[in-house]
Amino acid sequence: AANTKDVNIAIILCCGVESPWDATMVESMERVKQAKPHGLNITYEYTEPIYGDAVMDAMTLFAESGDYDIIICHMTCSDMVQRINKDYPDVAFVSVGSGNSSKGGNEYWIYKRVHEAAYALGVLAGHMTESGVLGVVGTFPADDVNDEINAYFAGARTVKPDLIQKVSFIESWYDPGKAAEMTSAQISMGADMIFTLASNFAACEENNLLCFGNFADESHYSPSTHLSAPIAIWDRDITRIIDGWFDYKENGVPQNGNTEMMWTSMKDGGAVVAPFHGLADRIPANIRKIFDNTVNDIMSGDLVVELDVSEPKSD
Amino acid sequence: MSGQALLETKMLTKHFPGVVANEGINFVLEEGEVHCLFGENGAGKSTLCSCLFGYYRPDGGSIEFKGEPVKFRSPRDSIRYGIGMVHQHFVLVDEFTVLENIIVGTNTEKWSLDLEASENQLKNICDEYGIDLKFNSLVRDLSVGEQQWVEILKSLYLKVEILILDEPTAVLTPEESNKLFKIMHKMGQNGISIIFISHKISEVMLADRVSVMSKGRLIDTVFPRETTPQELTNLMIGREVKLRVIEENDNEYDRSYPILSINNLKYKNKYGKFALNDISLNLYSGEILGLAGVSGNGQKELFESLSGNLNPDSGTISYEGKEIQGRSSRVFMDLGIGLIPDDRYREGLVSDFDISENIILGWQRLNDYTKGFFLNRNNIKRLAEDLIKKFNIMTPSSTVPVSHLSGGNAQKVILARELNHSNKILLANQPTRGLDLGVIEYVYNQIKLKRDEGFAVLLASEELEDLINLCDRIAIISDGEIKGIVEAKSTSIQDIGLLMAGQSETSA
Amino acid sequence: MISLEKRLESNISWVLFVYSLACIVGFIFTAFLLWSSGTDIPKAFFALYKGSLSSKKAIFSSLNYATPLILTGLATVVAFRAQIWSIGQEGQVYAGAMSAYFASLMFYGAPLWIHLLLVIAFGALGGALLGVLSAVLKNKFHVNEVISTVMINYIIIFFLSYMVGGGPWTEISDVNTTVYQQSDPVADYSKLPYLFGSTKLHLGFLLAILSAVACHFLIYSTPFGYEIRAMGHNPVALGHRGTNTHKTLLYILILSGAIAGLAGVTEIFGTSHRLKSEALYGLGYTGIIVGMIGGLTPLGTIIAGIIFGGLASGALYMKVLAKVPAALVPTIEGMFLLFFLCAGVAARYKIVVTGKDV
Amino acid sequence: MSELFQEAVIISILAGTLRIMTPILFAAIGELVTQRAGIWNMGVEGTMIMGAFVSYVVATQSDSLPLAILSGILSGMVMGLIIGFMTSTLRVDHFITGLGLNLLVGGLTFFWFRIYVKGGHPPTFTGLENFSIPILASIPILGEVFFNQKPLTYIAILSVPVVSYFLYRTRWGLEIRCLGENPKAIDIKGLSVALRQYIAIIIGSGMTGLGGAFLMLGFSDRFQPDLTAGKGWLAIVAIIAGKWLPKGVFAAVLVFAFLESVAVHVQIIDADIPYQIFFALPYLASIILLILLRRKTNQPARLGVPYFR
Ligand SMILES: Nc1ncnc2c1ncn2[C@@H]1O[C@H](COP(=O)(O)OP(=O)(O)OP(=O)(O)O)[C@@H](O)[C@H]1O
Ligand SMILES: Nc1ncnc2c1ncn2[C@@H]1O[C@H](COP(=O)(O)OP(=O)(O)OP(=O)(O)O)[C@@H](O)[C@H]1O
Ligand SMILES: [Mg+2]
Ligand SMILES: [Mg+2]
Repeated sequence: AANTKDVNIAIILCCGVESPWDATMVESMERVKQAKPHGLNITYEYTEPIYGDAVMDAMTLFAESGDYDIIICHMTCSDMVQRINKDYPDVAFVSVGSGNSSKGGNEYWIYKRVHEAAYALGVLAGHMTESGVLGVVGTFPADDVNDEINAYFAGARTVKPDLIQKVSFIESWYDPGKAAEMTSAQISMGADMIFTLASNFAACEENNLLCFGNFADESHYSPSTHLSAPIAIWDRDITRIIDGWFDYKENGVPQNGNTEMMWTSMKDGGAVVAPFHGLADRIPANIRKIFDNTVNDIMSGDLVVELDVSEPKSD
Repeated sequence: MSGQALLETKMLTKHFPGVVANEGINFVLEEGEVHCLFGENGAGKSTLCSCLFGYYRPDGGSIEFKGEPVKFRSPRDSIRYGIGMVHQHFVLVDEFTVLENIIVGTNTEKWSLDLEASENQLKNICDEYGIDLKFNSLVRDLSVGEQQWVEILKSLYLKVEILILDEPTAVLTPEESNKLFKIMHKMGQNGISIIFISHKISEVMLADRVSVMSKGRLIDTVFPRETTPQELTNLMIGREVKLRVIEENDNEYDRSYPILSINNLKYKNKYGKFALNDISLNLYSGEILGLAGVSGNGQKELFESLSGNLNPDSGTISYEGKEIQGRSSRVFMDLGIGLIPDDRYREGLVSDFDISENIILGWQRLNDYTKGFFLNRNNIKRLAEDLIKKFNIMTPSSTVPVSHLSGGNAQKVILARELNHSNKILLANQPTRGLDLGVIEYVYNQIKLKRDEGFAVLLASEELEDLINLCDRIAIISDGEIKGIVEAKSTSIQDIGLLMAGQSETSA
Repeated sequence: MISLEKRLESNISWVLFVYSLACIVGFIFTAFLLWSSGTDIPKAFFALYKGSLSSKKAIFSSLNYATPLILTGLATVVAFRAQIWSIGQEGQVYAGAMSAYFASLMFYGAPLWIHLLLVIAFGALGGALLGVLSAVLKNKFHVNEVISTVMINYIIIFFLSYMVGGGPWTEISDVNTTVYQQSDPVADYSKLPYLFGSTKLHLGFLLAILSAVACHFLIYSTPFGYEIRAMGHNPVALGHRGTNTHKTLLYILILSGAIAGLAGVTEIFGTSHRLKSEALYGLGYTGIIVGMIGGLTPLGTIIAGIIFGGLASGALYMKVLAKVPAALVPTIEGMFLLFFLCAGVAARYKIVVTGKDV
Repeated sequence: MSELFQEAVIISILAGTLRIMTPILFAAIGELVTQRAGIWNMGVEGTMIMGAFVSYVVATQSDSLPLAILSGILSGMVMGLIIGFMTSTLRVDHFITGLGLNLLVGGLTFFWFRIYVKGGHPPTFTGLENFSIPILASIPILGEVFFNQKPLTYIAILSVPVVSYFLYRTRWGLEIRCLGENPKAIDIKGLSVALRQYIAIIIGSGMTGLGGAFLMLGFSDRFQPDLTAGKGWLAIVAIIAGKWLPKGVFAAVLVFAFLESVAVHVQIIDADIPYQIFFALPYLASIILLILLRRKTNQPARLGVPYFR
């Protein structure tokens, strides 16, 4: 019987719980809590959005309070972690997402890729597009944005090699106004399916096209157009951290955070494809079949979606 | 004139922060009379009028209309009683047409504007008084004189019974002034009673009655025919002043070599009108060259070109032979050319700065006033203090903001600065405008002193009499042209008046 | 109708009274906001105190937040004193940061102090260049400086976004790190040294204080300062009497821009140690408020800056400890500014209620 | 590049132009009225955000777009009241008042937004529908561009002649313009300068609020902090570029909107240009526009100068 019974986790959010990124993280955390790894009672709390150097103060605040065993921060915070983690050896510090690095020890680094799911959706889109033009409304051309956009098109190209791809970045994680304009612009250029990372479906509805959301299941925003979306699942990543910390607490094994980027593949449960909800019947059975096979192949490992993080351009 | 009191103040008092503008004024305007307010600057004339007009609210005392006590909470009330006022400084909108200027704020019932109706109504008024104006021309394109008519029309349009005119003739040519007095006479016949303010003794004598004010008090109300100009003036100032500012002068100086020579200066202003139309003048050391003419006829542009604040389109300005037109004001100042601008608060002073800071305006980088990177406070203070003595500027200390100085004293600050920093030429544009005789006397004496020291002085003024008394030569400017140059010794107001009048149809 | 009457003599105790009143009202409104967000007010205010001045560390942190605000505040003072409504501080901060970063790469390997001096100098230069731009636009083309500076702000921000988001300064991406809208970390020896053994407060703070003192003397006791103030009161008279006001405007905007640029340097090389807009966002706009609350005086700006720094540092604690929603700080800052403006009026004028017009 | 000239794209660019134009035009025409009354209101940006936020809350609470629009206008008017109080009654410097208000509102709306959505997903609403004018809409191209827009777009365009009639043909307009040029002329008629300035700025800010509401209801389904992204400032530029004349302002707004619409489309055509350049384009253009339009303006003489008796 372990004598380490509780673990307290603090999550410093970047964009607010309503944003897909933070929302999925919190949802996963709740699932892990229910799962009780190592029989631990997990308690966690998350903050208001905090960015810039304030993040370091927030981490310090949690760390020095002594009440928290694992401190998770989003966006570019590894610099700050590396300034303080030595002072709190018992705490596990976790940076999540792009713009980070890790020096190991009690510093961990979670990375997230949903490009495999995006690839599968690309295949679906490739079959369903009539114009042969696909549009993607991106946020910033960051590594973990580029990967899914490229994978999406790669998937589609397996069906329509001469596919025309349209990409625009709105230079913001979330700007409905710009997103709407970009979407209608792409539609005007013939795009008949939009993969929007900016979660705005207004234009899709106006032109009643099918669209894909991103990162979280956003169909509630627009049940009539939101066909599906690649969804991020963080459970594995969180448990990985807890394991590392637990091993240290329980068996005195020095913490040994990953120094290289680690992301959980779809096969290992790092991502899924959102259910089609009410729109399932819009997909012809044969296409549905091909799509399911693609997903299965990815899950089984027969199909390896290769990674391309170069900045996607329109053609 | 019925002797019937129409508008009356009882012990009226009005204070401004730090100033008693009116103190216990008992003023009576009788029905149908033309009543003149006479008094030195800041005596409180405008303030009294503003109280009668409801623009300022008196702190004490009362106002009675036809024997009934009335409270004017705002001009709205006084307008309702048929009182109109033409302010000392025009209250016009340059970008509006004459018509818009007159009707704005008059109709308070309807939403829409009935321009035709208003225009016809105005036509009748103009015909009656023989005023002719193009109702659709922009006010900014009008001459100063014409703008004065617009101001008067604003009141007539409201069918006033009492008309208050605050220094209406200050900006008018002699014959425009005459015309105005004719019109005032006609108004009298139409049962309009008139209060007017003037610093010009000749005009004061034209009134039915004159109330003399000084330092916020109403000293006495007299009948002009029962007194003399000299008496009136003494009464106002409280001491002997010479009305003739300077006795005949017999100044000799060398005219072989001009220190400043102006040749064929031309300048088109932003409305495409020739503000300077081929002006040529020579200015000699040791002389005072007068520039006679109603302001707004090119004086401003000329003085600006001569002080490096305006780049003429063509023509030359040579200082001791070398051309300097279009150079910066810095250059002109360094040549020893001083300037007294006509708009003293806008162009001559930084009102929020104290006296000592204003004394070095433009010379702040002079070695005498700096110590390394820093200003040399001590030197500056010392200079300011002895200039304050030298020019007897009325002020508690050299650290009083100029905005707290009276008009005259503010003018003295400029005079002190310019005379202290220049040594060759003094350019003075309307240096005595709006000042009372006491200060005028002082300013003229200073100018004369410098002339005797060998300065060349260019002096623009609307006071022909003063020019004749003070100057050696007088150039007459009108409509941006020099209409003639006369020897002051051998000329008269009439001659000059004629030279101006010769062009007055175009210039006014 | 309400009209204002100037007070000839200013009465110190009255002035103190109205300003402290403004503060009190400000805090009441803050409390109301907190209440409306359902937070525990005493807890929130305690968190504010804890984060701003409870400890040496908290104070250092407050001063650290204050550093760029003092600088952008000073930039505001210099410009606004001359009635030049430049609100380009925001963009100038970005420009300063960028050219300083450029210098840190360019002069890599130079001896430590020379390197630092060059980095700082280039930061000032970058801000100054934007100043020149708006000055030329105003002098030569009569482009209203408010507009030009705001537009330039937007443009420069997109420029940085390009430089670190796909452009030449974008961080190299490999298995150990990934691109995200930021540059590589700056070299250790380019970092501004820390002060007093703190791990937050850095050389930039001294820089800010020195700049403030310098500005104080500049404005009140040099010919240029005289011109700045005269420009603010009556540019016409200044120009008519021998001062080239175009030049004065140019120099003022250069100075203002340079100081704002320094704020960019202190943020990048003192605090975030990477070039990224996240670290710079809003410093310029807040600086305007700081300068105004500082009464457009350099020394006042130091105080206002430190207060705002405390607010910022405390706000983080409020978020974490009291769960106060984000964006409370700009709200408080905006409120305090408006109340201080009203207090300023009450201090300078008597408010007299007169009869009504229509 | 050729892609840009396909019919569908041209239509989309032009239609987009009108869409983007609408909120800026409301703000610019409103602000024009305010500035004609002599108030240099820098708080346009803030007023727009406020209008957007309030209309968002109302839209999500009541599901009634008319109500949302109305409340957007009202919130704008309230902002107008505050600005009026600061600038007209207290004679505080106009620039600072505006800047302060922008900061305050930017923060406040974000703050309230966080409270409003706490935890959950931000509630959404269904935005304004296009309204195609019967016959006209069926005209090729033109119909798509001009006669298949949201009703507010038509109203925005209509507001140009209406406001210019108000300013030049009514007594109130005359008096308001007079305030911008020389308020004393109103004062000595015993008419309240303040009252008229309040009227002007409340009208102006109301329209600006409406612009904000459109930005919210016409473009997206959720509020987002700082969603005006400088449109308020563009409105001010448009006034200067348009030389304070309704027609000129309208033209200027159209130009900006067109540029922005083009920028949005160009990003999607095959071009290896950093996309940031296209975002910077409208701002760059507005500066260039001001350079070209230098010199003679009809800027009200007393714009931004507090009036003391
Ligand atoms: N608005 C004001 N605020 C403060 N002081 C004022 C104001 N208006 C006038 N004063 C002061 O009140 C006094 C009377 O001013 P007023 O204008 O009535 O004098 P005046 O007789 O009209 O002088 P002038 O002949 O120069 O017009 C002066 O000391 C003047 O400085
Ligand atoms: N606007 C003002 N604000 C405050 N104080 C003023 C103002 N105008 C004048 N004063 C004060 O009132 C005093 C009298 O001013 P006023 O203009 O009446 O002087 P004056 O009698 O006209 O002298 P001068 O003939 O030289 O103009 C001034 O010395 C000044 O201290
Ligand atoms: Mg006086
Ligand atoms: Mg007077």
